Amino acid sequence: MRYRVQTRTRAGHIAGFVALGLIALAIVLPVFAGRGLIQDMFFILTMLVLAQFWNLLAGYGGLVSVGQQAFVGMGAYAMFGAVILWGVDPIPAILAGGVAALLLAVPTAYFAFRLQGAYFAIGTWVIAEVTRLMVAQWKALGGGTGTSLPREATGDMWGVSAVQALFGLREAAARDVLAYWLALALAVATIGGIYWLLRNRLGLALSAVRDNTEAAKSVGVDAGRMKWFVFLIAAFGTGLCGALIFVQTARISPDAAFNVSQWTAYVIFIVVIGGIGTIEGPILGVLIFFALQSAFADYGSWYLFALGIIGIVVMLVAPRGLWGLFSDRTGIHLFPVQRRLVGRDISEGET
Amino acid sequence: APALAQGAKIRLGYVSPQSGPLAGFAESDAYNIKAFLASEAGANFEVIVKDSQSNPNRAAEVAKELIIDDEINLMLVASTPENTNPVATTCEAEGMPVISTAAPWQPWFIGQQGNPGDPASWKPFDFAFHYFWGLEDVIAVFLNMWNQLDTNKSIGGLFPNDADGNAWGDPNVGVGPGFAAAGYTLNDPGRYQNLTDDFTAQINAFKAANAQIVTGVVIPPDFTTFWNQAKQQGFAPKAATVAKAILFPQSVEALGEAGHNLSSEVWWSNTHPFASSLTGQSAADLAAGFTAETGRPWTQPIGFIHSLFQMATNVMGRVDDAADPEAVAAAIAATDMDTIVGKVAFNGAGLPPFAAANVCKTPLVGGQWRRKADGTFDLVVVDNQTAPMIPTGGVMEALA
Amino acid sequence: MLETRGLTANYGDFRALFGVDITVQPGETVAIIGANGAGKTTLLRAIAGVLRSAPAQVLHHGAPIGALPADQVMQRGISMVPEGRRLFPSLSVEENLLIGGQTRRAKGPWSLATVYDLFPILRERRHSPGTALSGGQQQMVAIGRALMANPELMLCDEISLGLAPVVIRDIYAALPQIKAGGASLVIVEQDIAQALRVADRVYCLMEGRVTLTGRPADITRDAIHAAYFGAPA
Amino acid sequence: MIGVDTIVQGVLLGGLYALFAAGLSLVFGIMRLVNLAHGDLIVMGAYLILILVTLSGLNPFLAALVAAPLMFGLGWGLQRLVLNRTLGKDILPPLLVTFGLSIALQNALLEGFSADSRKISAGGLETASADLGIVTVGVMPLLTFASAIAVIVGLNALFYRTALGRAFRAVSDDPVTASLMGIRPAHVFAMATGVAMLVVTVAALYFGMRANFDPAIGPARLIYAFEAVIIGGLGSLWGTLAGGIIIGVAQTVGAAVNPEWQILAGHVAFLLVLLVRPRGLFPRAVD
Amino acid sequence: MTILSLHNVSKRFGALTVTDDVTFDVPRGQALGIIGPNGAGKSTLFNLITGNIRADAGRIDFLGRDVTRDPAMKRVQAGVGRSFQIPQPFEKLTVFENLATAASFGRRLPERAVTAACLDILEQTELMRRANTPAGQLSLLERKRLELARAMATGPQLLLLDEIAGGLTEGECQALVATIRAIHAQGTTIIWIEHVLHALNAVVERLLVLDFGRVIGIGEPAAIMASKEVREIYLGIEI
Ligand SMILES: Nc1ncnc2c1ncn2[C@@H]1O[C@H](COP(=O)(O)OP(=O)(O)OP(=O)(O)O)[C@@H](O)[C@H]1O
Ligand SMILES: Nc1ncnc2c1ncn2[C@@H]1O[C@H](COP(=O)(O)OP(=O)(O)OP(=O)(O)O)[C@@H](O)[C@H]1O
Ligand SMILES: [Mg+2]
Ligand SMILES: [Mg+2]
Repeated sequence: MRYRVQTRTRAGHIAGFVALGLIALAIVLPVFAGRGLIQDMFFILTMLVLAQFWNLLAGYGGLVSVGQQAFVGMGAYAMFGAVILWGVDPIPAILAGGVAALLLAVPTAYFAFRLQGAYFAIGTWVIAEVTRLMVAQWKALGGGTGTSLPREATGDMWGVSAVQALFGLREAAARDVLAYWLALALAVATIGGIYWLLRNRLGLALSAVRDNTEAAKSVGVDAGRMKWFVFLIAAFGTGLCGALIFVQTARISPDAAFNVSQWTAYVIFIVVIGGIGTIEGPILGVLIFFALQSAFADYGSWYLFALGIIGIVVMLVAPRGLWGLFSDRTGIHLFPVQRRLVGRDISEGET
Repeated sequence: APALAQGAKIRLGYVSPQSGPLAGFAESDAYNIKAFLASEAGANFEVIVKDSQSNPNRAAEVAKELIIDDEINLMLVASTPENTNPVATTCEAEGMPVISTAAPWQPWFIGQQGNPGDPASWKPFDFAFHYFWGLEDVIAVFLNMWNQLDTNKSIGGLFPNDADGNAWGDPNVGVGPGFAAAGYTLNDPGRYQNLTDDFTAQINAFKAANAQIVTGVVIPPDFTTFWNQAKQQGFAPKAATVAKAILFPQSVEALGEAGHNLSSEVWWSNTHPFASSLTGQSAADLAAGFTAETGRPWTQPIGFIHSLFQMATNVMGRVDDAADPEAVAAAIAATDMDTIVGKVAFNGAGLPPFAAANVCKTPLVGGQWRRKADGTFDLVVVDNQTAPMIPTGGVMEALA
Repeated sequence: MLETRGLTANYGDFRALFGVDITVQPGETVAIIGANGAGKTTLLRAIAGVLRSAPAQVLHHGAPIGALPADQVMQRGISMVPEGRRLFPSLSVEENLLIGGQTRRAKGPWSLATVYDLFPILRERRHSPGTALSGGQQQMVAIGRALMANPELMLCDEISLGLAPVVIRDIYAALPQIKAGGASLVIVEQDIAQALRVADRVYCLMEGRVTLTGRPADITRDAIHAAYFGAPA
Repeated sequence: MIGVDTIVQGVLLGGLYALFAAGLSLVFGIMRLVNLAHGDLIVMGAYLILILVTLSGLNPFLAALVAAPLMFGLGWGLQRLVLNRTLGKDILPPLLVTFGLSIALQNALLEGFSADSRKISAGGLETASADLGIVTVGVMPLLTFASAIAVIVGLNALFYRTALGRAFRAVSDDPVTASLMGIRPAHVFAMATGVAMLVVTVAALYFGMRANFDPAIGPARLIYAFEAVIIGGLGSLWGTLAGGIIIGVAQTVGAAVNPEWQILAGHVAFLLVLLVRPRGLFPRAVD
Repeated sequence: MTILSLHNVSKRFGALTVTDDVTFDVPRGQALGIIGPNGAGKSTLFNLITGNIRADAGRIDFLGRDVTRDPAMKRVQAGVGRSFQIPQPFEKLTVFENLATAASFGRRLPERAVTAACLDILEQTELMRRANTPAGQLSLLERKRLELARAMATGPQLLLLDEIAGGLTEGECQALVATIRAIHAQGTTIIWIEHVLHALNAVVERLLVLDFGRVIGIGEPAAIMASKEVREIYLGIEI
């Protein structure tokens, strides 16, 4: 054939190998890393997962949600419920968290999809508040007080003793390693899954809907179904991640689980300074966020003040985020999704 | 030799809500820590302070950081269940000894149990220790104050849906049964959310029950809203005895005239007859020192924050290896000392068996805010039947 | 009084005008004609300051105004009847008219009363929302709105677009009255015959360039066709 | 008459929410700007009035008069220098910028004023009550409600009777054509935010006199303000008042059933209204 | 056989009736032109046929089936392809991806067949050179070509074209006419809204005139153009 389609690029190739290497390294990391690093990695990976899903919603699906904390909280509470009320082991209970978030997403989407733009954003926020207030009435899980995971549940968690034996660690450290591996798996699955989705024809449909909904309908894309699809996926993933985070925290309260700053605002911050609408953006963003936090969090309110100002400045000078700035200049994409036609007569084209 | 004398510095972790809505509890941190480090015993210690930003998630996170990255030997924490509970839970899970204070013991102990509704499932902790008073003390203090007045013994209760409110308002283990035993009836319309803008429903319920006393555990802005609305809507009880809302003088000053003769529990004051083993200061000295250094009036948490460091010094004086968590925990359990907030010993005195190993109670009395001519307020102890060693400064007065 | 020199205009990467030179004398009516997309609207928008250009590409009484924003150009006495009427839907007819005269307080013949005299139907409908009018009435409002500024130069973009012939006749019948008030006019028009009838001079644009200019009487139909389509009929 | 009382108190509460929401409604209606810092700006206004009251011993109402021009200037500058650059089709830039502003403002106030909860003293006015026969209501809530009405009447007059109001509406419809009328959209937007800050000052006055405030308290009320604006319909000021009242009444009625349902009832009322009318009660013909 | 028929279709925007009781049929394989003054409701008519907006009254049949209530997406898949008067490309996708989207969703081709189908269309519309360019960077002319190409990629049996010849030079216009004739020759039914009459006349077999939302004439082009009404309301004068 004279022409063929390809998505791979040199940068993408290299990035692919580097990514595989990094994943392998990450898997064996607990062998030589201290607990501090493992915990930092857990924080980075879970925030990354939340950021990737929010980016999927807002950056690809055009759905600017301010209510993702509903799914974090729902996932976390469902996990606690499964452990405390039904005696399920915390690890499988994480799945229950994902499913619960998914179930919550159905009525949420039914309602929120009637709204547009800013209305949608506020609507999702209100729904998250409603969920928080309802969960705060759940007396068996402590109501507004919150509750802690019982020692024996966290102590005998699946796999903990195996990890303990493997590395000769104390129980608490073994739990960290286990949670870290789960976070790693979730992050890899999330990024891999989103990347796969975007390279698939669904990716085309998503971009089409985001660029121009009316035109997308006119070429046969079911815009409504695409929105449902990404919303549900994001809710499920966010719920899983929320459950995992709270397995690690072992303590929950409605204010903590449905915290709009932590689970939505910081996540938006991460995506936007990194670069919305790219897979690389949230990765870069979470690293910057983590660096800022470890360097300056001890300055208390000045740190938060600076975080606010940084958000404003980045939005004003680099609306497409730092990765956007970089890839506009260099044309480099680590996760290329563009389908390029290669063959005679085709100018290499700007990317 | 005890860990104290070994030369290497002992690392204390301290999680404190230095920013955010709970920051009032942390305002004496700098003052107390400076005094501690300057003391003779303090020279053996290093204190690593982390700001929880009044956020329970963050509190748990920084507690972990302290344990893992800073390799502390002992954790100290104070300032409401929102701050103490996540830190204590984390320490318990990590096997790190923790001394906690400034939260009633029920929300602290029961609030950390998996299923707070099922006493059979409650378990003691191996590493977490807490000293403060409990609801039984508050019940006794409040009753003693009200008994000084002539009322119809009908009480209106304001309990939010948070850790304190749920503990206080619990129909079985909260304050209600205690009041009932003394012949008082508690009218509790139900849990409300913090930062509620309207208390008409509660006021109507209290009016309907002809309540002459109001009690509860309310955050400051909500109490102001409630109290102003009560006056606006013609509800005038003889006593208003609330916890939390009028803890800090600024909150009372914010009420102006309406703050006069509001009453509350007093856990520490500048008239407490205790002294610091670290600096030799009396309670009055400690309070005055704070005012001199910051220009701000003394507050109740000052004594308790100070006592945390007394505890740490005492405990580390009794262990050989500060890095052995089990040994440190055992030393905490064996504590028997006098602090600036009273005697601390985990001997189970006055506690139900399930909490005996982890909790110690400190004295509690009742006080009333008296407005002075210049618009500032004095906290006057008006009842000391629960702790006679603490002197009173007046008697309980009915609200005008 | 108005002159463009080598005026260029871009929409992003797309260049819509390639060095257009036109002049307008005081009291003159100039018609701009050309095919769809020739750049007529773009030319008017560049003059009005909606699209910015280099300062010296547009001269008003010799002063460079190419880089001024639209509101400042308007303050200098240049007003515009935009393509597609563009009334403000939240404003009533009367408010739509008032807003035209609100920032430039120049003395001149035009006021609410004189505009209503010119288009009596508007007086009757003054309280209805601007967009509840028929297309022709909306066009009258758009013209009235531009007149309210008492402009020295009025730019009219396809004022007969989509209007019934009888309305077009009315509007064109009003032009002499407008000119009598002392304003110069630049009229963009698809309807060539109409344009030739009212204009003192004509420019024909094709693909962003002036391809023909002259007095109506001097221009032949073949020349117009060539200027329009780039090929003789 | 607990039933009547509940409704009356709910309506008065609605006045407070409408006052919070009026400034938001203005900028949302004119610029489609979702201002997440609105609650914090109210808190900042309250601190400003508090400073004036403490420093000069002014009556709070006079202090608010002094604060108003400062707040106007601040709003004007904020819009001109920062927010104008975020306007456009995309709702994210203003969302993120005002969110950043919200965090920065809260923490700057915390540094400046500590976490103490403060209150503007109105010298006994807070507790004054008026007996209306069937119900006894506070003078302060009545004043708040009356001020909300006055603000809305005032804004409506500004909107529908003045040249500036015409300019507001014209720019909100179509900035490009408005600039052809000699109006500078950037300037009009700045004026709008300035005016919104005047309303913020009024809200801050009542907010600060009514109950304690601290630097972190702003966002808690923001969501009610948004709900009021959205229930009312984009840009409809009377709609905003109606929205505030709906939420206020829903809250007091919910609380009368059980205090646990108070805040929830307000949110649920909001969701129900939007379920029936996704564009609010009094939507504009064109969005 | 009739491919499309409208029965008494009406649409109002507020007080404005934009489509007023419109009834007409289009036989399969025909090329129909639509003319009328600006704002007559031509584009609205297209939106009604494609389902981008819903009719207030009346019925629309496509291929003998009532599609009045079907969403746009269903109608595309059934074979109604359209271009937009103001080009609406997916700006961040490349030209090729724009077509691929249309081919995989509108025509529901399997992944393997998409490329081949798109290549044909790219050649036919002379966009091959720009295949890898993001559509947001195209010039207006190329955007218009892309509109046509993307509509074709949905595999339409009925192709609706909205003013795609406006702004073209004579040469470009002739090339476009040739392309459209070729598409027509393959059996695709075409409805074309156009103000460039000579281009339209070179393709269409029948002409429909719309004014104020009403059909004021439909029939053989020469006869329509000669009618007094059309001369008056649309042409205004003779050139
Ligand atoms: N906003 C825009 N973005 C990109 N291109 C544009 C824009 N507006 C106009 N163009 C293009 O610029 C060229 C000149 O357009 P302009 O509107 O000036 O033409 P015109 O002569 O007024 O045509 P008409 O008779 O259709 O009004 C055309 O190719 C047009 O499509
Ligand atoms: N969504 C809408 N809301 C309100 N009015 C509309 C809407 N869409 C179109 N209109 C109006 O309907 C009328 C017909 O518009 P339409 O776009 O169908 O005209 P057209 O015949 O295609 O004109 P043109 O030749 O200029 O493209 C116009 O007056 C237009 O302003
Ligand atoms: Mg034009
Ligand atoms: Mg059209």
